[in-house]
Amino acid sequence: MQFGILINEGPYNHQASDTAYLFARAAIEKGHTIPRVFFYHDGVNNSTRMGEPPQDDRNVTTRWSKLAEEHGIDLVVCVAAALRRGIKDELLAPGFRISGLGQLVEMGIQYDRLVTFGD
Amino acid sequence: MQFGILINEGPYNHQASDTAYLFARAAIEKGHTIPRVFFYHDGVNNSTRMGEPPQDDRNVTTRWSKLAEEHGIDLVVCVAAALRRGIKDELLAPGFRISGLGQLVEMGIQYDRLVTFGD
Amino acid sequence: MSDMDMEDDGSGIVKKFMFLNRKAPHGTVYALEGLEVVLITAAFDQDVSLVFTDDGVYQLMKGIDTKGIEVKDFSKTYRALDGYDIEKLYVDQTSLDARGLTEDDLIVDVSVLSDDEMKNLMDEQDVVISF
Amino acid sequence: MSDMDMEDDGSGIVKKFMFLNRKAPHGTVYALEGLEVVLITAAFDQDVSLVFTDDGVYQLMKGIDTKGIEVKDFSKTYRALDGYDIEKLYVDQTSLDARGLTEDDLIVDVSVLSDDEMKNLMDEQDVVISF
Amino acid sequence: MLHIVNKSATERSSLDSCLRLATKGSAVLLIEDAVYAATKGSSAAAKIQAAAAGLKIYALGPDLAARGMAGRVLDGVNVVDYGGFVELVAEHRNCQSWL
Amino acid sequence: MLHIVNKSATERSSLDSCLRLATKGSAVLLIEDAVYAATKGSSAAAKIQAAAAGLKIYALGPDLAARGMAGRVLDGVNVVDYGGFVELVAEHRNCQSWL
Repeated sequence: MQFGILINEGPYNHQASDTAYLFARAAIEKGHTIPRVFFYHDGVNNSTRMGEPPQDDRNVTTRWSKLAEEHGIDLVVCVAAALRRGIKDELLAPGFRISGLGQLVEMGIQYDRLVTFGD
Repeated sequence: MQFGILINEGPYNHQASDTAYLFARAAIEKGHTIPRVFFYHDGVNNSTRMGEPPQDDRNVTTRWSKLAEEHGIDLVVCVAAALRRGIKDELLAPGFRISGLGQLVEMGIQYDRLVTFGD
Repeated sequence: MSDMDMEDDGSGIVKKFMFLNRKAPHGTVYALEGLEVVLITAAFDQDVSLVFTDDGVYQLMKGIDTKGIEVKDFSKTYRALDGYDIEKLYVDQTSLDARGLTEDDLIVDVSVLSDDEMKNLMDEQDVVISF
Repeated sequence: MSDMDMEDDGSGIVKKFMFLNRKAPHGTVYALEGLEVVLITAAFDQDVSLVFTDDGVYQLMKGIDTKGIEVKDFSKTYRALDGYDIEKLYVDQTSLDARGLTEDDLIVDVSVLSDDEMKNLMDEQDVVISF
Repeated sequence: MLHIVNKSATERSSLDSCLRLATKGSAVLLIEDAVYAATKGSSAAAKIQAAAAGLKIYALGPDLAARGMAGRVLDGVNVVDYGGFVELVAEHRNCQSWL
Repeated sequence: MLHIVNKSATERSSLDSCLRLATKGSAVLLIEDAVYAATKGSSAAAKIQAAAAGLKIYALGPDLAARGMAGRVLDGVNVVDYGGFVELVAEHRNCQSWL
């Protein structure tokens, strides 16, 4: 099956992005595909490559970049939410791109399931 | 009186920073001083100069910078929270600086009141 | 990168999308930013239902005046939804009752649903996006 | 920029600081990041009270194992608080009761307070920081 | 002591916690989404009115207006503006935000 | 339909809303801070047990373990891992997150 994932909260402050990541990894392990993850509201803050969490903690952004590279996941950051919050192209970690909400709607139309993670 | 302000949430997603700003402005109008505002947790996201909210909306960061310049307010961003979330010196709007949590404790010790705004 | 230009994903599929608004306006951004995806979904010619439940019903209050908190008043957008072919607006009676509100307090015409009607509406959706 | 070097703000003032933990661990970052300011405040030789109420009492559960959610287990930090001269740990009975918990379920020794004792403790503080 | 509550009482339990632990004679200021609790017909109205016997209850006017609730405030609730919020903080020796 | 709840039932009202509007026979998955509701002695336990008569209740094991709650799960609640979460999403035609 094709699963779309929508993430509405930033990294660290809420568990949403962690749960979404572990869900995505488990879905791939079971043979499903995650063609795209969409980052909306404060979720856009997952995309900055500037984050440096403590050495003994996970790096939420790096983890998404790596999973995306290994499994061809399109990581899309909402342009309107990103502009408001200061997420720009030059700050993006590998695998992330900024685009419109149409990309989210397409996920709902084309994929078998859409699962939302947030606060 | 000297009031300290602690902001624990980022701009736009929560009203916390807006309320804190309007409180600070009212305090100054009444003759009190706000020597320092401390940004903690997702509150560090208030400090980026990269944000571009829609023309018909307020710019939360610019508003803090302006108030700080006019009234000599020290805008301090928690270093540990900022590192985790990718807020770096080169991204800071005018008037913001990154420093340690000791700056927050000092506010509690030295000022007459400490008011927290968050989620 | 204008969303409005991409009105068709080429598939011709029409799905039932429900947007479930459960948060009060202004305290958090969900009501405001959520409206954006509702408008885009309608532009994709999908079957859109906009539902207000729990504190979400507060989004539709008449007489909102945001000058004092210096944020944008987006409540007028709800009245413009017709123009985007978004006509299915629902509110649940239980949420209105718990807040001492009636349909007359709301800025737009809505269908008021019982809990059972809400359940049925939700179950028949293909995609539910909730804030 | 190490906080620990700045143990004295030079004023010699000692104030009563209460940190009020009301959130469960892991779902949000407040429990983890909040611990940092508690440690720094003690390093400034202030009179620190650490209070757990509502879902905050869940922070002190024994038997926490975070491997499955791949985040840091910081619950051992509570046991190290002694070493930072943080000895005033309080939990309220009402919050324990509502969650079916007793002192035996907690990872550290705490004083269990009634609502009236909580009220008095809160009122006598100079600074209350809440998460 | 001044207690500050900013969350909707129909969504979160923070108002209940505040009312449980506020000493008689304290002030409680409702701001942001918490102002709904101070309005007629809200399911929290009864709690607020019962609490008003022992506590001074305030609500932030600009937040009420921004939510279309300016004309629905319960009797016994004092409406203040941001200047009044500042005065409440100044008048009380300490304050506590129930986030 | 699969209903997903991620907030503590002692802090927020989202579990109540979910249980009010979930059709008989639906599945409810508790994740993140919502897993506390599935534990013995919690004030939400009675609600969950009453709901289990008409709904299938699941709780995410890794979230229970991370909260020291692995040994306290209510009878009638099915514990799943992330793989089980994926299967629940796949098995149900649609899903709804009560944020």
